[in-house]
Amino acid sequence: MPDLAGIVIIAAVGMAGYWLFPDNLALLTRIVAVALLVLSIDLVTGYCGVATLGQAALFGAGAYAAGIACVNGMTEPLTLVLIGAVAGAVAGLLMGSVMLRAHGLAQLVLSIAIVQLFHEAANKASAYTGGSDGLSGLMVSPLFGVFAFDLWGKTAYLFGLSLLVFVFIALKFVVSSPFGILCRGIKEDPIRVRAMGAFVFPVLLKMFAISGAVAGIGGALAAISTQVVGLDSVSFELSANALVMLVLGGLGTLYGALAGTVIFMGFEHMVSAINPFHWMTMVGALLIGVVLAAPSGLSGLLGTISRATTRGKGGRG
Amino acid sequence: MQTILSIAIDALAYGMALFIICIGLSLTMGLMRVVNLAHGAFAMIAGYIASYAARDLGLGYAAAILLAILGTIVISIPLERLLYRRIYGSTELTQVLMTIGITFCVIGITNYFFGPTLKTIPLPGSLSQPVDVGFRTIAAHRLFVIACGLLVAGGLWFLIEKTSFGIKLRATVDNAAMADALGVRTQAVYAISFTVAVGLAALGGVVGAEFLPIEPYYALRYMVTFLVVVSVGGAGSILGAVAACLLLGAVDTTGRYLMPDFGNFFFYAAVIAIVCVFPRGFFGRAG
Amino acid sequence: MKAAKRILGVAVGALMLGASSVAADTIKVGIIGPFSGPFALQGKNFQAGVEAYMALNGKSVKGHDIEVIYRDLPAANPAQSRALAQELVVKEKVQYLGGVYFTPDAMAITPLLTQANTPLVIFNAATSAIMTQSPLVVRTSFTTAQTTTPLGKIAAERGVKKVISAVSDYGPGVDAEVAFKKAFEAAGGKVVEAIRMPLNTNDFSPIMQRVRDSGADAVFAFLPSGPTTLGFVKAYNETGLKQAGIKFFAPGDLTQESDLPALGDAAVGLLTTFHYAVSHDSPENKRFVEAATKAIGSADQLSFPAVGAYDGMHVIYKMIEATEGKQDAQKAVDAVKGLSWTSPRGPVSIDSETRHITENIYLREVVKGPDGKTYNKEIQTFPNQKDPGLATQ
Amino acid sequence: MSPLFRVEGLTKSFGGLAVSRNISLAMSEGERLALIGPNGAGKTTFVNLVTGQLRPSAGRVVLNGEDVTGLGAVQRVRKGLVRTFQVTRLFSDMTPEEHVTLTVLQRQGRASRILGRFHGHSEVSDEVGAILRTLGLLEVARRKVGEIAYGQRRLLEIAIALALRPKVLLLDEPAAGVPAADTPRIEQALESLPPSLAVLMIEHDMDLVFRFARRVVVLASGEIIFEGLPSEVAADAKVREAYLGNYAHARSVA
Repeated sequence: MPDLAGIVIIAAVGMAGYWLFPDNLALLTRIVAVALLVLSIDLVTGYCGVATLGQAALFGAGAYAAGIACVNGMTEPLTLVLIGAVAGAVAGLLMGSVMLRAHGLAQLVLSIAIVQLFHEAANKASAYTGGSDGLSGLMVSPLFGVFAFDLWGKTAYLFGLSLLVFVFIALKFVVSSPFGILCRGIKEDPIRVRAMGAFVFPVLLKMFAISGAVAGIGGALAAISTQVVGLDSVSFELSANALVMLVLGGLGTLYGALAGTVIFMGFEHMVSAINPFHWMTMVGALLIGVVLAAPSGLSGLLGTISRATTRGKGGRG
Repeated sequence: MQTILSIAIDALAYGMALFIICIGLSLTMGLMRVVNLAHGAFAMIAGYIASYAARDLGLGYAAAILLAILGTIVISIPLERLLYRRIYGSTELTQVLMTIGITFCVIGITNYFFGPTLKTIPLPGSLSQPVDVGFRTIAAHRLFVIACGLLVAGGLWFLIEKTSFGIKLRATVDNAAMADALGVRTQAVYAISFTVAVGLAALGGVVGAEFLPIEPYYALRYMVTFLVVVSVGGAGSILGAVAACLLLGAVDTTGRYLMPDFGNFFFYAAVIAIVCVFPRGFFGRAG
Repeated sequence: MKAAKRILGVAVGALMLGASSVAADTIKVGIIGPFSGPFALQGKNFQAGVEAYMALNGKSVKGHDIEVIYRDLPAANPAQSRALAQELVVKEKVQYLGGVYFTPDAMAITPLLTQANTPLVIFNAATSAIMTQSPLVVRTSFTTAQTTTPLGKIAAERGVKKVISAVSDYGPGVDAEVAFKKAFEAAGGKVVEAIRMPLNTNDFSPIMQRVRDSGADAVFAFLPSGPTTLGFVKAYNETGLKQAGIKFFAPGDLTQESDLPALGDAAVGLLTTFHYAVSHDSPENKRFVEAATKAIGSADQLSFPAVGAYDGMHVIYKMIEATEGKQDAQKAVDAVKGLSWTSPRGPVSIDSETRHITENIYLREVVKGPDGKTYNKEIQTFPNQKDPGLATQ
Repeated sequence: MSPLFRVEGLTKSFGGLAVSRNISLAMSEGERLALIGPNGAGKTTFVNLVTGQLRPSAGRVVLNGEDVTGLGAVQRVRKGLVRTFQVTRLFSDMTPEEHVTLTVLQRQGRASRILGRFHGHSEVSDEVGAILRTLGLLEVARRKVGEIAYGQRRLLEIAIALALRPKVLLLDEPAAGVPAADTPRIEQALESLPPSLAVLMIEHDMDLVFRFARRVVVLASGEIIFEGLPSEVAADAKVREAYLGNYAHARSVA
């Protein structure tokens, strides 16, 4: 198994959160759901070099699919997650096939346009989605028929954490598979990859589908744990925030995605509890500070530090 | 026919307002290669200064505009020195992180000092009256915005194509190291371009306030619109920005007239179509 | 700026208080609202209403100290809403939840209430259906249908035959459109066209062109309070519709007091219906406005969410009184069913069936006061209006 | 015997400017051909046209009797038409071993598999090892490309190409930018290329050209002006004129 130590650390940190903040499990669950979204962006941005400001379209597709299925009687949580993943993957294919027609800034703008169209569609289809009032009344059955999704949120959090660890392990396999390496190659130089005899478009599209599935799982988790799906889950704002979290943590490592999410959302939660009125300035200052101190994200900073220390010891990696 | 003319003139005014705000961003992105998401924040700062000058200090409209431009530039100078210089040449995503951070800070600080209410910039009597243009009445202010837009487009074209600064700027953009070697003070060129871009944002923020009202969230609320307009036009191209603003203004206005319920669909579908056909924007610079 | 500093001071003070006083007889109330972001002004009004109430009625009930904890929810975000509510209940051990500006945020909290044994007193979120989600919800604001319905009759009475409706394309907008249409057509009028405008519309002149082309005598509009209102009203004036004599009707969200300074003379003459005007003439309101202005820092910023919060706190105080400070959500809610009192907005009561507030709806006209500032002047009263959205269910 | 590979009347113009004019040449199995010409003669354009990075305005490219002009770059590679780049195009944070492994997996149609391992296929790693050994890259096989010498990167370009088991190999200035001390290694690598492979090399280093090529084609202003034995090139009047004329011109603009 790739990176066993890392996975153990993630599970341990997750459990530590469970023991240390037993009263904040809903927040922690939300962090897990957003972490899945940020991971999904890392797949296309960090591994394939396709920057996107519209990933929430995929997250929202998963959330609404799970939500609508739940309202219509499919209340088993694992089934809902699966539905979310499939919906996310389909949305990912759609998004990829449009976005991959352009590059750079134009690509970024396409992603924005797509998420806005998704948002608009979700608003228009209020008969199914509840529009701006949100899709409410999701009565999710207890997990395995035993563990209910309740006020204290233990089930939701542990369920979410397990999903996250499971997805993380799966993604570790994906990014270290031949496909994953090929994606890294495409990110660096698509012309070289073509000269190696590999098509670029289908590979990227495949990654969009995987990314969509991951985002969709995140969306389904959000729907299950909140019991409401709102238009915010298909918004540009969520997409942009998630991208900021990713860049904050560092691209292309999967760990950076997790670290960025936890740090951004934890910091936001902390400062907005201390001062609910002016926390935005603090978050802004954090972002500026990170760019000044660690232009390649926090995981890049860690990398630099660890390299510096090993070099100091005269060791060779 | 009357309806078409009427919509056309509305679209023109709205498009020109967008143009004045966006052209500065187009310059920073196209010529300086900085994805400055805080561009709207500068427009907003200018709006606040103008509103303060006109309402609280009782200055005239023209004086308020001037003060707003100068004030915004003064505020931007330390930002350029301390923050922006660190991200010239960085990856786009790093620039996004930094400029979103700046935007958040500006929003937070504005909210703190000026409160969350809408701010208006009172128009002089001559601009606030409806003017009869034959087939309908139109607010004089809209004609003023159109005139400003044309003036800005012409002025910038002259600056970039016809002055020695323009030559230095283009040389720096093409090859900064070479320009440096030829004795162009590239730092200064960047600083001046940045100042020009901020000044244009400021002008746009003030004269466009009738379309995009000034409030603390302005900087984020219209960020997407600005970004879309710039990339559709092609970053760095004046002609492209004019074309994009007019076209998107027309699509937006016509869409909202014909099928208001689906106004956003029209707008974003048009954006997708244009970007797919012109991946570099209408007149984007290669590379 | 001074005002902003004071708000900050108060907020920090409140938090410090929270940190230091953990006495057993402290009852905590958690307030969720948009204290930052694009709707920060409405959140500030929540806070002003709460503080005004506590300033006028004391910070304790029957010997139990009341402590308020604010949590920021900048925009509609049900997941965050649920997380905040859960944290308030589980970690902060609040006995009462209040606030909530947006409907989906309320919807995310309602499933928690029974288990949390906590009532939710909604200060704003204005969709009828929230009340049916949980028996532990009480609402002291209004619903869009409630404030809009009288307008149908008013329009008909003023000789308007054909109306074009233009609403923002989201839940409350659609509610307003439906409610107006129903009331107006019941009164014999006809809605000739119904436009739903995307929320992020910046330029309204094409809409105005459409209004003109429709041949209607009046336009009915609903937009969320804030920047878009400004553009809409300006466009109405600038495109000459006002001069052409096309009347303008809207629920009072459109002319909320905090937007009026920005609207300026453009707003003069607009007719709106709403449950509260800051200018309401009564001793209760005078006291309230004075205290709330002090809390918010500037008279210009005071608006309707403050009165929702003020009355919300009244309901919470009554609940605490009835339960003697013990946590018993059902008993607390039962105690305020049928409760009636004189609010700053006028006489109000909590409907014992729906737990929604019954209140007067006023027709107001924007007029210029002697000081040159515009305000909403109440010119007609529709007493004891219930929420038609819930009544029909 | 029909040639393994031939181009016929290949022409490319950008706007009104023709950068390749009616180029025709053929190569047979095992051929060692050098394509030379002054700067701006259109050599790299020619490679781009042949390998499908550019679409020709006219003419065709035929491989093994099959017209591949309509195919894209990827399909041509899969048919055995492989190139290296004048300026190395490598993935800076991957190792030579990873580059070649990825290429081999791609050739086997396994590169875009998600459910599959990248490392640990013994037959793949044997092949990768063999290729790296041939090119003398074994000792840097697990260092990141960003950290190895430029000469080694050039060799890696060739290694990647070989891993594709090409029929026709186009080497775009394989020794460009390599320090003189390292050129023998490149030369060695060129000598060890499979004998049946048809190789077309673009090169400026005339020593290398003379040692390597059995036939030389000279391109000037997008046209073939000479085709023949290496020993005849220097004496050809048109070649002299093209080089010297261009040189004089180049000086005047520099």
